[in-house]
Amino acid sequence: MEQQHKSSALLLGLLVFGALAILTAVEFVFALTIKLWQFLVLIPLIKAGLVLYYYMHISRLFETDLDSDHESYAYKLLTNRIGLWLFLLSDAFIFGGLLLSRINLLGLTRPDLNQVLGLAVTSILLISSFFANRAEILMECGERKQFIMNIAVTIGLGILFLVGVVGVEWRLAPFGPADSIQGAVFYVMTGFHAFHVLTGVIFLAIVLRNGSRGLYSAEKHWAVEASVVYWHFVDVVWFFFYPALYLIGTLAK
Amino acid sequence: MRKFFSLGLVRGLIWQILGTAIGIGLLTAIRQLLGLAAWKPEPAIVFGALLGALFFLYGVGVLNNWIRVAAGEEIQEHIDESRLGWRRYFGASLDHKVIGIQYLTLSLILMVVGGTFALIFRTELANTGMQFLTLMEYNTLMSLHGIVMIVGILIGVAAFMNYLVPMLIGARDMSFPRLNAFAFWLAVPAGIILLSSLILGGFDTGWTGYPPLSVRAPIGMQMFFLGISLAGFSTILGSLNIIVTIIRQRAPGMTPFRMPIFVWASIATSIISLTATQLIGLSFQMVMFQRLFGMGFFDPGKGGNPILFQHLFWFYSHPAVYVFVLPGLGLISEMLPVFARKPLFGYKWVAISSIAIALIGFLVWGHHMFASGMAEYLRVPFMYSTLLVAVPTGVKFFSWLGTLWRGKITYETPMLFLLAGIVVFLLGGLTGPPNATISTDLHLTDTYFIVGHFHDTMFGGYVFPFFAAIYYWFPKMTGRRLNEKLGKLHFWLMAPAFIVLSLVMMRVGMLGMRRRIADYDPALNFVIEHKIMTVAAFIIALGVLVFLINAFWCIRKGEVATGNLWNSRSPEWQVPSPMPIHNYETPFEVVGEPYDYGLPGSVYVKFKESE
Amino acid sequence: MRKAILLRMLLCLAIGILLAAGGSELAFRLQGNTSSRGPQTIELVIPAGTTVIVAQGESVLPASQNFVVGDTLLVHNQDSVTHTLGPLVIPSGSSASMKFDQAGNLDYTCSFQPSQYYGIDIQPALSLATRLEASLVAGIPLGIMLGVYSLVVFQLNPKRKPTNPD
Amino acid sequence: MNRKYLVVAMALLLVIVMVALVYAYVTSNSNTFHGSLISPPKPAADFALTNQTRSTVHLSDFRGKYVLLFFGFTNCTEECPLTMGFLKQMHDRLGSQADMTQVMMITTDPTKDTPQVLGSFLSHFDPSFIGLTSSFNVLQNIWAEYGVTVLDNGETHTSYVYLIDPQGNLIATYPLLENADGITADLKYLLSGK
Repeated sequence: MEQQHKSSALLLGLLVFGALAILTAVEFVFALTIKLWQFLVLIPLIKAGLVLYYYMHISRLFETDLDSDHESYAYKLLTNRIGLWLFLLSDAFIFGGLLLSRINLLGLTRPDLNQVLGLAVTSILLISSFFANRAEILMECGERKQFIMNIAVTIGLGILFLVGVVGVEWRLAPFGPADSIQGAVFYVMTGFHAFHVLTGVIFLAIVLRNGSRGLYSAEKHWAVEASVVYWHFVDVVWFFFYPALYLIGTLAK
Repeated sequence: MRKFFSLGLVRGLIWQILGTAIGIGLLTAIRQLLGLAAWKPEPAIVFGALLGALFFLYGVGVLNNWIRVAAGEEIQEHIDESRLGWRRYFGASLDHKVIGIQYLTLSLILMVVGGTFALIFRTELANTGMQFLTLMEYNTLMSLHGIVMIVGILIGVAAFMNYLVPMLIGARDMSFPRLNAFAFWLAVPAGIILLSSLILGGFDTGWTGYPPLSVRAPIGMQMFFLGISLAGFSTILGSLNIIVTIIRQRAPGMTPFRMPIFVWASIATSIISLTATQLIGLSFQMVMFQRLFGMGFFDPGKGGNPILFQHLFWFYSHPAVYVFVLPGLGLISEMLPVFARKPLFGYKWVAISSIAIALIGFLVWGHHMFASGMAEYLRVPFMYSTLLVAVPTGVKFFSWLGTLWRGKITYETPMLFLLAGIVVFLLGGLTGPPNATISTDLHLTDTYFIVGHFHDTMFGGYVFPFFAAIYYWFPKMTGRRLNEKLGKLHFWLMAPAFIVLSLVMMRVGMLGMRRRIADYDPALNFVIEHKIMTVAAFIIALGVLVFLINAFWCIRKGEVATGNLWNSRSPEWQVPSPMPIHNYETPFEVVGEPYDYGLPGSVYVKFKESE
Repeated sequence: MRKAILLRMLLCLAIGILLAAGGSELAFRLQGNTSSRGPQTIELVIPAGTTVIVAQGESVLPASQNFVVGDTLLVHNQDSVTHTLGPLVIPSGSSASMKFDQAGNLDYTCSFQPSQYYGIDIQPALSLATRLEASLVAGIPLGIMLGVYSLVVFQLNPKRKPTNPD
Repeated sequence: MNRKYLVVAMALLLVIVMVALVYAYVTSNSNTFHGSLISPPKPAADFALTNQTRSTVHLSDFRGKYVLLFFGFTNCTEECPLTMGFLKQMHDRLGSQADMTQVMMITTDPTKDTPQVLGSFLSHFDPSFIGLTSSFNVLQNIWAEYGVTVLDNGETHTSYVYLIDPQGNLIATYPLLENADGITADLKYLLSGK
């Protein structure tokens, strides 16, 4: 039974990842061929919906309490979930504000950036999200060894993403933050996002350390769930930032 | 002496100084390594201030538990700190009551400081020409008065939400006590940084900090932006905690429509400050970046757009006004039935009105920009939605009148402040529509009329209910009640003086007195009005002084009051004052309506029999 | 329960937005032919014998005309000779048209004015998008208010939570 | 495990792709004409002028070709060389279809622009281009016919390119060209059409 549940969960994760990959590819092709921004808004919305439902388990927020004792672990777990999600909601407003500012300032033009690199970092983050999901499932099934391996991969990919954006992209970009409005928008958006990725990586690293010291069990692993959900959230934000920075509109002069 | 240094606050301050120094040194060193001009004050000071705030948090000790969790150690819930006695009020405590009182003290300190600023430049304005302030000093004081008061109010709101909400819903503590402590102690360095702008050249933008002016202002501007960003983050975490607590920690039987009105108001307030605050933080950080890295967000020369700032800014700062007043209105509805000995009229309508005000308030920010260039056609719907806010507010007024109607009213000090609050907020409310209506607003924008309207809403919606609440719950906090005579003196000094002040403000506004300016033309001949306002301001200050003396005196020597002083139905008054460390030894169940005063045989809470 | 509240809210939002849109459109129509109108096709007729009159230094047509962005100017030439207006050449008895796709105040050279210039003032049009925005700005708050108060007036189920902030 | 929404999402994606393809198809076929159309088309005034090889040329000789007519003068420093340059670009981009078109330049400064001068001027651009001149009086009528106002020493107010279809009708005019794209696209469209 336990095996059954685990394998089906892993399979589902894989399927969702496949769907996300296809969507991203289609998005990229559309951006090159049909320059309609509506598609580039719709597709990220679908991707976000998938991640919210399958990877972040938004439905868990609405579970009814089995244990009404306010001091019990089960009750506290749901409380913590609500707290985390409210924090994410609040955080989403920063990124929403950044997106609106970008729309207001750049309209249907986009900065001149390296398309290949953009697609690369996006895929890296997407794959890391996939491994994060695996890690959580494996923890739920109490398989510590594999859990640790997957978390490690996630962290590695996260660091790779940071290097790709901050280390490479910021150097390759044809403008500095002070040169043009494109520069300003690009650096502030990627900067804010990179900061969140960094915190996510640190969070995951702490979880990895404590996990390897056997602090989490199949029953009690709130920290794991929290870090993974946060990681998925950072990924969802990038779903919207990627088209906003790389794909939508025509190149700004 | 060792006792003194063991206080969290002291350690925090020492660490903050240390952190600031390290930050400045570090950045200078980095610039040295990058081969830039080593000493550039602005980035160094900003970085220093930021690091200082972080060091403060470490020094005060709110991070210890989290660090230990991260290190994989076990930490215990609900620590009993009673052994610390009074000293726990000066350190990182996890008890929501302690934190609430800490918030309250900080709020009072900030508002006294802000009020002093007001007195200074009010005296300057008493006569035409510049007497003893330079223009820059005037602008700085005026701007700081605005923002310090706003932060003070935010913190005061947090104070009562922290202190009351868990009690009212019968919770043991907040859902996240450590987050709660963190949120409070973040506000302290934020306040310090904000005030430090005084010595760093000040800033002359008013509390709105519009670019491009705020891009050219002295370094004090950066302290303003940084301070508000931190304070904003603190309110975000605080409100998150409140929402979760209200959703999760309610006593059995407390269905939403049996929650006290103040709890409803807290939820509404928290929804706003949880979400919208991020945008003012963002807009301020964008200006900081524009100053530090030359990013041209609001610089048309680089393709930026100054109006964007105003949109981001007001998207928070308009709902923020409701953050200030909603809890105050909640407090009025909370206490009014107690003194009228009658059920609250139209409970459900009042409860829902808080939510309505909060949600509608999100979408009306445009009315601050009627005069600053938005699509003409869009001004009308913004006007409409703004006027829409009057509906739920009217509902609340109607409920208060209905509650007072034929009530057996007794006039203790809290009640006096409540009535003053209602009257003053009515003034503020009635002067709102003229500012919401485009045609009149274009004439009134940036005049003292706005200032008068705004102060009316703040005093009616926050200050008076706030004082009422202090007089009302002081026994719950200390076990002693405030002196009635001094309280009445405080009231009779403050309320009439304020009403005069605000009405005169509106008059000079309509006569053409512009807000935020250091001087005015004697030919406009309202010098005498300005003299009246200055005198009124000092009388208000005197009233507050009386209150402070009263408070300090009564904490130690006040008349002991441990019972249900006001004969209230609310659960916290059913247990002896001051409140036990973990609130209710015996949990209670909600079995009736909260405000059925004077109805024979009606019960609100029933305590479980403790075996 | 949660679904019921959600549906109620969406319904009320829809009602509010519809009401607002109605009001907005009504106002828009009532405003009539002011600068804030939608784009149209505007005809300009160069009457027969214009050249002769213009040669005497008198003007047949007004010196300038107002448009909004998106307008199309259709010039008919009933005169016996070919006329020009800015980028247009209009052979006698024929017509040519141009579309204004950005706001501005232009002076086009032309052959049917003594001054040889025709002023064209293009104001930003009141597009459908703006009106839609207006309907949302006014409609959403209205809908919210209807929604929350409807929870008091027509209660779904008094036992459970009417407004659940999470 | 619940895969409902996964299916829904992929279905949505499918729909989007469909819509996108349809949209792409529709947009590819629709052509917006860049020149300002003359409606109804008017027969372009015929003329008999001397070309750079001193032989007489009638407009009517070029029935069956799209004629691009331009009024300019060789001394002119901006518009005329620019416009001819763009017309040359168009000519090259049209490739084989180019011989279905004919570029002509009628001088607005007959005193200076003798056939040789015109010849040498146009030789900078394309051998197939025809430069036309004649006596002042003859030209004046033609200028009037085409609504070209010529100031002294040949400067014109606005320099148009006139597009004349194979039936000899003036169908469209182009204001001062800014690039060759619009006019090339139009001609490609016309030539491909019928």
